[in-house]
Amino acid sequence: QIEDCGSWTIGVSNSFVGSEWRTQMVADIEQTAELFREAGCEMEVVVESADTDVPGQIQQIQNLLNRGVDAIIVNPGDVSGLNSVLEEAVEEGVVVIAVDQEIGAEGVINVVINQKEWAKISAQWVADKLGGEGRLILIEGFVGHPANEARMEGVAEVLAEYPGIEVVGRETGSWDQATGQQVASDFLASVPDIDAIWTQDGMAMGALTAVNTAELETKPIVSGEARAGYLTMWNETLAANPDFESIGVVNPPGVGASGLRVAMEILLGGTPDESQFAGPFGNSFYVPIPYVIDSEHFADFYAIYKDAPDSFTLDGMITQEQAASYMVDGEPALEVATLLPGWQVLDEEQLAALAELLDSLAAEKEG
Amino acid sequence: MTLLRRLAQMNPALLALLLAVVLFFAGGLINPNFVNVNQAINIVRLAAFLGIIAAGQTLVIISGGEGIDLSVGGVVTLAAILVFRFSGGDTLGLIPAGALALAAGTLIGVINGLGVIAVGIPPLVMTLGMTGVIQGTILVVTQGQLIGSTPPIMAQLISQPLILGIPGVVILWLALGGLMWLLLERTTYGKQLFAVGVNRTTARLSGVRVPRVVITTYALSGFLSALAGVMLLGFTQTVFLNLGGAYLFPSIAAVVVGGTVLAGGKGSYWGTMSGALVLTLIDSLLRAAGIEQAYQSIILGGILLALLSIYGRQHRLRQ
Amino acid sequence: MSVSLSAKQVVKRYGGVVALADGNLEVEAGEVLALLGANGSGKSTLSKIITGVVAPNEGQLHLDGKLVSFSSPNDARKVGITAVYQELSLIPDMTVMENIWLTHEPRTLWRVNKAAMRRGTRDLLALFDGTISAGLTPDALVKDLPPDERQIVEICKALSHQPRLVILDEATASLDSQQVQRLYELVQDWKARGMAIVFVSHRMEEIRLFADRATVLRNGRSVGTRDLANTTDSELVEMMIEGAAQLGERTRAPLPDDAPVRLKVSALRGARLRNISFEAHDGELLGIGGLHGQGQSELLLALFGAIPFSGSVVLSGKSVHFRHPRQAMACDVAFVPGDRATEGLLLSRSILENLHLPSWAKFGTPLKMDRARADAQRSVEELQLVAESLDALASSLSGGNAQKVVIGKWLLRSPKLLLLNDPTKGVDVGAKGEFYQLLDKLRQSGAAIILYSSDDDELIGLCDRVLVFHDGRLTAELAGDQVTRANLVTASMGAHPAAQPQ
Amino acid sequence: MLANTPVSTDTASAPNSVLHAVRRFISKNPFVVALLLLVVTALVNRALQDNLFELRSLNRNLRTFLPAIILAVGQTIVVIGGGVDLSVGAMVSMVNAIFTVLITQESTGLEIAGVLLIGAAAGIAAGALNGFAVAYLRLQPIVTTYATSFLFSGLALLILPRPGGDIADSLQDLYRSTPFDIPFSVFVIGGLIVVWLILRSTRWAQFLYATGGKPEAAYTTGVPVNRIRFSTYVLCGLFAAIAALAYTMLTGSGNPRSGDDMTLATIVAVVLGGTRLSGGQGGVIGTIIGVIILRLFSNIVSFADVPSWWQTLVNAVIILVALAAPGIIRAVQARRSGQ
Ligand SMILES: Nc1ncnc2c1ncn2[C@@H]1O[C@H](COP(=O)(O)OP(=O)(O)OP(=O)(O)O)[C@@H](O)[C@H]1O
Ligand SMILES: Nc1ncnc2c1ncn2[C@@H]1O[C@H](COP(=O)(O)OP(=O)(O)OP(=O)(O)O)[C@@H](O)[C@H]1O
Ligand SMILES: [Mg+2]
Ligand SMILES: [Mg+2]
Repeated sequence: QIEDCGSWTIGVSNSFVGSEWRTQMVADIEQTAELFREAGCEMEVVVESADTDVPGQIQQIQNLLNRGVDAIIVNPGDVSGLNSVLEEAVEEGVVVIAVDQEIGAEGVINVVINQKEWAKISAQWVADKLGGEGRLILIEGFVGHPANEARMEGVAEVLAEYPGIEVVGRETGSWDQATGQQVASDFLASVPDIDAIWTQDGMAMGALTAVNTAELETKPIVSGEARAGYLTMWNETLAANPDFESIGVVNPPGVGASGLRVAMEILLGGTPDESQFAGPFGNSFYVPIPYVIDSEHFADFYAIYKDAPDSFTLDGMITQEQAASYMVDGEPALEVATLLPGWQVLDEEQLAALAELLDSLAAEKEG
Repeated sequence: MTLLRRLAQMNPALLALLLAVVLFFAGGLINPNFVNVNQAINIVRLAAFLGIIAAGQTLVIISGGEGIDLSVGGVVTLAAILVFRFSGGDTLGLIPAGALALAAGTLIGVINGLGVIAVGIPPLVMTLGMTGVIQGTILVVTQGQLIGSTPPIMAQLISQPLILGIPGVVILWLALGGLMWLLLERTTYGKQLFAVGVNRTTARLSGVRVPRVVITTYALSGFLSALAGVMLLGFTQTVFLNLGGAYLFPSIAAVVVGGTVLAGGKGSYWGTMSGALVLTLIDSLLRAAGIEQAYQSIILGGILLALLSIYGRQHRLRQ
Repeated sequence: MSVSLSAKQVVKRYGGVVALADGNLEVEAGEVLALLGANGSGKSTLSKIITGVVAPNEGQLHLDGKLVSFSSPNDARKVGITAVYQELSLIPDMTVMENIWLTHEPRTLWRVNKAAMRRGTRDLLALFDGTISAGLTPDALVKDLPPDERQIVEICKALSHQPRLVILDEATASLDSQQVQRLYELVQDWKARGMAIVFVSHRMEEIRLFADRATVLRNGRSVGTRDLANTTDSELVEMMIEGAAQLGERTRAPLPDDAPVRLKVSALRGARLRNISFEAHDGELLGIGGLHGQGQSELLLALFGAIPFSGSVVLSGKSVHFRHPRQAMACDVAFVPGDRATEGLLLSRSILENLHLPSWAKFGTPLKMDRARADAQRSVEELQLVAESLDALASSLSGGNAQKVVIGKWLLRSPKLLLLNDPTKGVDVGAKGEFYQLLDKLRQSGAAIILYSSDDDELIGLCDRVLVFHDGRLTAELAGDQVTRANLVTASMGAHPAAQPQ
Repeated sequence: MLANTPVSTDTASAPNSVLHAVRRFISKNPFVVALLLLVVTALVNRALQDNLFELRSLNRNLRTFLPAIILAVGQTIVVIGGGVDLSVGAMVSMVNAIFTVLITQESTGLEIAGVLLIGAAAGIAAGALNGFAVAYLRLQPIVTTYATSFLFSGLALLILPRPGGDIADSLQDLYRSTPFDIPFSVFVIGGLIVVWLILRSTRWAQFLYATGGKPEAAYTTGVPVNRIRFSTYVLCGLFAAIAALAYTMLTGSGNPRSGDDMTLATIVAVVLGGTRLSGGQGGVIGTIIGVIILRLFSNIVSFADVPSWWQTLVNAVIILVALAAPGIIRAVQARRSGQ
């Protein structure tokens, strides 16, 4: 461990603000920086956050470079459009961590969840619930968006194993709830005998609303999401229909904060362990998917999150130890506290309960 | 060709309605399950939201002077967020929260109107700029966390069947249609609005207070967009930062497909209602046809162009 | 340069409206042919067909004996045919010279040669030297020019094409007497050089001054061509309007000496206006004369509250200062603007809506449409408006009928003070007669009327008193016998006429 | 308020002649106001960012502005001609997709030249479709180009189903280069201005302003109005293709949605640059300044350490104020001259 953490300027570049997920990501980063300050670092976080296109995000990054930042945490708005400016940053000695979206720029390290595996969890759950037989609707995000493509690849892999499941409709819900709801209600009205709807992120809530308001004899299964609003709706649906089952796989906005931890490890002298690199470009650290909410644990999570804002995404981020484990020497350079997911919306009691719940889940997984 | 000519001379509102019916049954050819009562109700319900959002847009476009309101998406989002935040999730709270939302929408409209008529900013950029301001304000106030809940009565009134299996929003929409007709055709304001849309100098020299009419129009647009936002909350049950954005350009397209002229001074809300139905149907049809996204987009563009060519044409220079 | 053009059996229909049923016309090099006809008789339509702007449905054009057909204004211009259009064809945001040379700009290589353009424009404008202001320069923007100078630019534009045949469609409507005189001299010169000229106007003296022969249109049909020298005015009018003889003479009731003062204006100043003071009485028809653009329009606009001013205005004994036409309307003031297309009408709305635009409020909420229709119908009959129906668009009306709508919307409000800005510009003889009768009726009902007219005969024939403007000032107030052409001309030049008002 | 009446107030009275000359100059060169705004904006930005005028920052900034600048130039031409093009962004997406699919690291100079021609042809074809629909079918520009934007987006998605690609480094390097210590983008912007000045001096420009100013009168005068309208959209398509090239050179890759967010900003830039949206007036130089101003605004927001939650609001308010400034100045002037 080091004596003096030093003084660091961290740049954050976010090119989309019309999403609660992104705002939560930025908040997590700023809060984690506070933990570093408490651990003795002087740290300034410069956030560039606005709705903008790729040239606009390039400008954001250039502004960060012009301010002489030491590291950049970027949520790239494009899979390769930022490569050259980020490579330039790397050449200038800036540590660049791409979060949420994997990119192939040389010298850049991606800190992301494995989108494909993430999607497979809920797809597998749908397949299991259907017992391998049935008529399925897929509502996806932006066609052509890398994360969406990776997720749909995962879904396809799962479905390949179940020839009895017939995909009777597939459509984009533009990753927003209202469109998801429109698409779902359209399908429900025009496609007979739907057994299940697989969807992702915010669109799930729309799909479930559509199912709940449609006049149907048997309601299809809906793959859910891990937002507080969805849990509330899940709970309401349970009240009307105690057999209702769903699943929420966390896609953590805390991945940005995870990126910050990795960046700090590198700034403090760590060398990334290339043997742990994964992903299409061979430069990704896949952080674990924090947890999955299924019917079995629903009540526990709901008890904790029932008062959280609907838009709150159930969160998770790596500890400094985990960040250090991606380095060659594997030991954290600094003792930094862990930020509990939900810090924005939970009180201390709830946070404690959450910590306990997560521990027991982890233990369950190990056991 | 003569058929097209004949069509072109028809009342655009009626034409669009006719087209909607034809499209609906054409849907049966693509997908036999498409034609059923459920789907019909579903489409009218979806169209209702677009139609309500396009109501203010219709007024603004009629007011001329390149009138257009790009802030409707922002106002819809803001209104939904306000009700969500301040209704306390119960029926009684809906009234003050709804009033707050409508007041906010109206205020934004007034500012738009002032910017357009008093400062002389072109409506397109004024309302676009206002969208940024609304979005920025939402971010500052909420810090990205949207706290609140939806009064259950809204789901009952809006998205669930109210009478005879018809969702409340459809009934509300029809009522709005009647009110809009009254407003446009049977009030002094309506007559003055058309006058302002055609020729502002003539209007002024005939005693019309042009700035007042224009500001009222943008204010009404803000009010109606806010109303649409409240309705939309009843549909989605929750809010998110981008709630209204997806409706912006379709709302303009609905107005135009309904025969209201972008140059101002001519149009009707019946037309806009039919336009909303047509657009929603096309959307649903493409979905039912199960076509790939890229082709859907191309076909949608083509259909819109074809629709505009039938009756969205301007007079020719050589007579 | 010799030319002959004939149009034979030309037909133009707009939907159900027949604008031209049987248009015929023949014109030769070195002559001025007047094209006469009531409003809406098809003069402008025929002109536009000849210059290729409008496509005819039937009929033939023969140029120098050969059948021709133009598919665009350019086709016509290539063979030397051009026109001064009634509705002007100028681009407000472009300069005078750019407008004049549009489509035939002098060029060196690919570049437009501005210097040559400027020179050419100066030469053309020089033709009107002495009748135009210093503001009319090649680099002035057309939108900054007053109507008469725009008209002159339009004439120069037509000339710049060095046409063999030029149609002047009410080219004199906005010009003052000096400018008309200058145009007359120019036309004489063109004639001498072998040009053919078609001259459209509603002013009989002008027609006799300019033209040699006249072709008369009635309801879209050519009803004959006459040598002007041996045809009387009433014969021509009878050709234009069936039963014109019965139109009858105006009767002018003398103004009683004790007529109450309706309007008292003192020391009024504002845009272009310098210290204007006068009075107008109930039942009085007060004329305003002078050259174009001397502040007459501004006075009327100021009195109507449409432009800002300072000074005192006392109306019906109450001191008022209108800041919006609405306030003036509330005090029973009405204003008929000078340019009906841009200031008076909602072209794309119905006659009904045009007539009631100032008055909707009185029909309650929701509007009582039956009553509104009945009122409008009565007004249409009173004005003898020729229109398909109340729901016909204002744009489908001919100039004179359109003007009736503009006046009709104010008559519906029975005004106590009526301000008229050159209301008979482009209105045919028949319609004028009816209009004068309307004015008389209004006067008898006790209204005060202030009439600005660019037509001196109108002032002489109608008005009890005439105020003459020059450069924003009142230079003379002529009453009764003093209202003579000589006095009007003298005063309009800024000099005091020999006979001073008391 | 009686702006539309032909009653001209005091056009040539002597005491106001200096003011009048200034007004005339501004009305002929509508970019002067924008230029003033640019100076102010740049100075504010410089105060917050020391290295703004250093070659490296200048190069970095201008090259990221360049795609938007080129695109807005095309938009300006359409707007002057009395139209508007909401499909410019989609055209960029489409041509960017073409470039990305056809240009690889291995492409030779000749191949690249061929691809550039294909891209230009695609832009021109897209513009021609818009132009045909607006000029010859007489459809309303806003909704027409909104409709065609779906066509072009669909094609973009078809050509390049997922983002990615890696175009020849030579192109990317050229884009970043600073020959004679002048950023490459400055040469392009200079080129744009020269091309505009040449266009401006042609008869076509006279026709363009006439068409946008008053189409009926232009038609009656013999201006080939439809052909001019058509040509504005074709030119706009060509400029969109060039903008796509700049975008591709800047990002080195492609994205089927690359241009989607660029459209509305071009219109704001056109207005900021002093071109009237109703047509018949304005110019390209103002628009170029307009884009730079817009982009500098976001720089200012970033260097002024505006908290992240406030950035969107502050940026939007600055833009609104900039849009309102000419109107407010006009109102104040009018009040003053009214007294
Ligand atoms: N000035 C006008 N007044 C009234 N009706 C008109 C006018 N111009 C065109 N129309 C009518 O509008 C309809 C379509 O116009 P138009 O003849 O211009 O089509 P077009 O351009 O020839 O069509 P296409 O190119 O598809 O053949 C026709 O019914 C025509 O009669
Ligand atoms: N674009 C048009 N659409 C429909 N009807 C028209 C159009 N232009 C002219 N008309 C009609 O054609 C007829 C002839 O009009 P025109 O303008 O040629 O008359 P005019 O003799 O020039 O009348 P004025 O003396 O008033 O100028 C009128 O009844 C008019 O209403
Ligand atoms: Mg005429
Ligand atoms: Mg045709």
